Amino acid sequence: MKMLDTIPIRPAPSPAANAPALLREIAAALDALLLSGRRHCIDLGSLPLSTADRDLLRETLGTGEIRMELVALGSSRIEETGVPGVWWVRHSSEDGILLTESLEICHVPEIVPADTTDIANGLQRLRQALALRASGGH
Amino acid sequence: MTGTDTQFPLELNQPRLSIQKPEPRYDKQGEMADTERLDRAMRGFVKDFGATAALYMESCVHCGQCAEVCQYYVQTGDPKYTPIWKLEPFKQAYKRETGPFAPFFRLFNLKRRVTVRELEEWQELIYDSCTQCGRCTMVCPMGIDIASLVGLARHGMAAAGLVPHELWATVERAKREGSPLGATPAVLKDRIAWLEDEHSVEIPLDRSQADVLMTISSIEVMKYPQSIVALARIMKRMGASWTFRSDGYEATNFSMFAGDQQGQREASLKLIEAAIAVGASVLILPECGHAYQALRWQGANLYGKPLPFRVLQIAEYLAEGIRQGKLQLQPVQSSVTFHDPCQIVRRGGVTEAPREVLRALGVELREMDAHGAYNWCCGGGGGVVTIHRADPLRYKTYQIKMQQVEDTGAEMLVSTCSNCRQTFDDGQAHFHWDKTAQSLLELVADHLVTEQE
Amino acid sequence: MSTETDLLDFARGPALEAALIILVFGIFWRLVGVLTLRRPRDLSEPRVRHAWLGGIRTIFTRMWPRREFRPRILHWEMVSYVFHIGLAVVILGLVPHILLIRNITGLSWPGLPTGVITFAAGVALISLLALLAHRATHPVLRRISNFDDYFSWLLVFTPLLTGLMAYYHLGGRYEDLLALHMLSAELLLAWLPFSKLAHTVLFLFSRGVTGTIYSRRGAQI
Amino acid sequence: MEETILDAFRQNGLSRRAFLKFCAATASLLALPPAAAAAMAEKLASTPRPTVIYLSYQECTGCLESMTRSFSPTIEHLMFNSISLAFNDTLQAAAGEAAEAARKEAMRKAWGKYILIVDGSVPMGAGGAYCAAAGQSAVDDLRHAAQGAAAIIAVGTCAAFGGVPYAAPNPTGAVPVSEVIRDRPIINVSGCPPIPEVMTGVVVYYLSFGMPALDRQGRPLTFYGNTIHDRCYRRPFYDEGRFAHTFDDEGARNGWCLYELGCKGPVTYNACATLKWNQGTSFPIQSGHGCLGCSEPDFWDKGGFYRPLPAATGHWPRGEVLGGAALGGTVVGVGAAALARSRQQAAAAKSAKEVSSPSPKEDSHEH
Repeated sequence: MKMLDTIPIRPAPSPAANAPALLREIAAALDALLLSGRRHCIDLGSLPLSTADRDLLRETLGTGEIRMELVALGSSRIEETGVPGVWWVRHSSEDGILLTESLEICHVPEIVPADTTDIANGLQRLRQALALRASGGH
Repeated sequence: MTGTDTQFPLELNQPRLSIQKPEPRYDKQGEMADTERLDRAMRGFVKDFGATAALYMESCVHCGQCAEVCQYYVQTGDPKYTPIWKLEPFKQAYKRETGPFAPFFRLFNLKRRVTVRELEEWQELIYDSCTQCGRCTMVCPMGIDIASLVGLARHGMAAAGLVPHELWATVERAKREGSPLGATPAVLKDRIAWLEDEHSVEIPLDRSQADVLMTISSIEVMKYPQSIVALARIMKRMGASWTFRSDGYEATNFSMFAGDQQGQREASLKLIEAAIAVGASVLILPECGHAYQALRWQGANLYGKPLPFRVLQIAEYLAEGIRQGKLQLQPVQSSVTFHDPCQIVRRGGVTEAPREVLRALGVELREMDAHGAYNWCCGGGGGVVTIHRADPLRYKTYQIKMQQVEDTGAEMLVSTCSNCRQTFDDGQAHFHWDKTAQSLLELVADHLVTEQE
Repeated sequence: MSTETDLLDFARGPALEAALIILVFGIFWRLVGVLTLRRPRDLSEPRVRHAWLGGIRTIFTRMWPRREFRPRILHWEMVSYVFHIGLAVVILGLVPHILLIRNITGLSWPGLPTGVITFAAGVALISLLALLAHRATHPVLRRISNFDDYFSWLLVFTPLLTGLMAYYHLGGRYEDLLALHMLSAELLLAWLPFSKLAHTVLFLFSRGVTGTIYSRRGAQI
Repeated sequence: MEETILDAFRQNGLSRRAFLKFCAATASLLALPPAAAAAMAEKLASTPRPTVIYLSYQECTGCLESMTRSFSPTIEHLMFNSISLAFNDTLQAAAGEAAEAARKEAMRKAWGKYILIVDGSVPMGAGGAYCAAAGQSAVDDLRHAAQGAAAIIAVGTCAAFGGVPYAAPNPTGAVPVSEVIRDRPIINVSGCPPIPEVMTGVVVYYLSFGMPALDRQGRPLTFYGNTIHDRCYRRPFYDEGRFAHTFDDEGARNGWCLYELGCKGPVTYNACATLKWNQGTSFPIQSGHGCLGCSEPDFWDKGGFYRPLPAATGHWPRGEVLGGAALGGTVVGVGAAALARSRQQAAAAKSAKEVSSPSPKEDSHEH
């Protein structure tokens, strides 16, 4: 790829333009969460964010205490930021391509708690396993 | 509320009840039916459009700037005095008859025919309220020479017999007697003989050969005879071979003002033929603006070939004499302002010569705020001074001139046009003004260095 | 099938072609129709030789009023200038316009930023409105104005307005507004030769002729 | 009870979390507000699993190629294999009579409810003979299939607007789907090809919320609501007046606006500038080439891909035509002047008769 490297292209840098407004939106959403328990979600993919914007967001929100990995249809990372109640959610596909990236302002992202049907299905599987163990046991 | 008589509608917003048109505002010559009159007017308009006039007619963008420099609009604020508006029927005729889209306009009747009533109404605009001073030409962003178009429009008006009476009568008299003011050849001879006696100067008349044919304005003959004496003194001092000719002396050409082309041509031909007859190399025009316009710039075109002699306005001749050292002048101890006659300066191109003469007279020249090609007209040009009903309007415009002169603070007012001069005299009397317009020629004659004979 | 860009295609294709043909045809008709009228030679002896040089000079000197006339006309002259300059900037500065001109004539030059164009167009629009108000209220202009004056005003105003609207997507989809813009500009081109707007060409001739006549006489012009 | 989409997920061994993730990703793709993901999840959880019939006519399979390269193979896979796709000539293993039978069966079972995806234009010329399969012409096939469809999605510019086969001189008499079918809701997903995410997104949207809002061209506003130009990252250069004049000049290297090189972005409605292609890698303008306007009707016949937008479209000989106009104008002008002059002469002659003495020469006036 030597040829490509020699093409003198100079992509224009872009400044942080949207992060400050986003941070204000997050603050307002946290207010609402505290007052009325209302959840809020910001789709980062729908906003034109420059590298500078992302850096500013990362820097300001910081890193929090929880970091989860969800493995379903590829992996997803769910991290609480340094601001409790603000979750940075990244869904990727099975081949590691980012599908969607969002900031969720809530106590726990909806995708985290186990679903009743899934629990029931799991319980069923557990009981079947127990039954198998019992029948095959002493 | 409308008046009961549509022909004489009531003027309701005046302090006293009056009709809008207490007297017919127009004059007519000759007896003919309206259709005939209109037909003649249209033919008179139509036949005069050359490429230049047509170009002007095509170019107007209706910006209205011509009104802002026209003495009539400036002094009255009446939009009908907008210079280009004065040509409206003429323009209509052009668009309908001669313009590149004329067949189209005729076919769909997009430009209607001009009516006799319109022409009657426009008589005031084309004659009473335009001195053809050409100031509008100087401002027009499209460079339209409106004054020349007014001259052309008058051809049609004259053909239709729609000329203001006094102007028409003046022309008729000039054609009949050879002079508009009664300065017939016989009167001229008498005057010259009397002036020779009175002032003991030689005034050559009817010599068979001369280098210079001198012409004269009958205004000078009748009102300012001292001009003739001044002329004779100066010509003598310059040692010129010159003569007046009783078969070609009248420089005024009121036919040109009226729009009577035939009369204009005849008047010019007299001068041209006289000059050729005496073998003159120079024909000198007197202090008369329109005479210069008529012979210097239109003469050859009427004659049909270039003139075999030079045509000079007297100020040009004086300036030449001064340059050649033939004239030595005593200084005039006075401040002077110079009134530029429109037809000589703005439209004639003689801007420097009179100033050269004034400099030679050593005067303190105080120019008016607008002078030279941008001067305000005296208000009497274009034949307007002959039209009595135009007097009130003329006095209004004259006030601009008075103010201009006053603003210079100059002691003397000098000009080089006897038509301007008589307008100044009339205005002076009307307003009881203390300034009298002086003739440049006479000023020179009065300040010749005395010869040590 | 009928499509929403049909109008735009019409504006870019046949309408543009027709407008240009009418423009050229009309201008030649008018100019030649005037210039081939009688042009008698002036037989008077000129005071100045090569007076046509004075004619050329007058084309330029008549761009600005003389000192003597300024107090009464300069303010509206300036508004008119602002309009003309604004319009010139828009017509000659906007890249799409330059591309169209290049496409037709092969001539090209660098464009201006759209911010400048927008400003110029806004200024031109405002000054046009002011000029219309002036025309509608000033007694002289009311008297001498005719259909041509108002219709030509409209035809100059419309492309400016639709152009701005198209650029800012105001009041419709871009391609519709662009089509309207182009069609209104094409109407303007087609109307130009037959109206007062022909002064864009005629001013050269009328100024030049007067300048020549006056220069020939040695008069100031 | 009918099997729902959520059930389909679970049958594939996926949890509700996976389903929620799918909904979140799709909502984001559709640029729906984040709250819509929950609504979508709720709706899809109770929506019966739909049947999708995919028919191909005069096309190049580019659209299908594009669709199978959707940024998330998982979702594409879920969408068309796990959830819905009942018939597609190209993708399915069966062929010939077996395939036809499978299709008939699928259509019969879901008659009146299935989603019909059409790819390619429909030739009307020669009685529809230019495109026929299993003894049936495309136009008859489409008419029949459409009768049982709940909605039709015309995928690709050929199906939506006629596309390449429709381009002049259109030898097969090709028409878009909307010319053949007028009594069924049609969603046009134009593009040559359409963006893969747009195709899957439209199907999911239809399943979740029904017919999307369409523009005048029948395209979903979600994806076709803005022009390429308005969402282009090079737009600031347009506004600043910085343009590439050739493909290898300073402006091109600096990544300036491609307007002068014929970019049709200003009149092209599509989502390329935001969704981009190949897993969000790039789109034509980003790689240095102007937009062709492929999602717009008649994009082949717009006067040339490299002809700047404001340039005239016609290929008429400018010099000759305008020179001819000038010549014509001159002739008419000379004629008008000659007519005027003859009228002037007549007028002058008549006036001269009225005056006793001979008339002066005509050109005796000032100018």
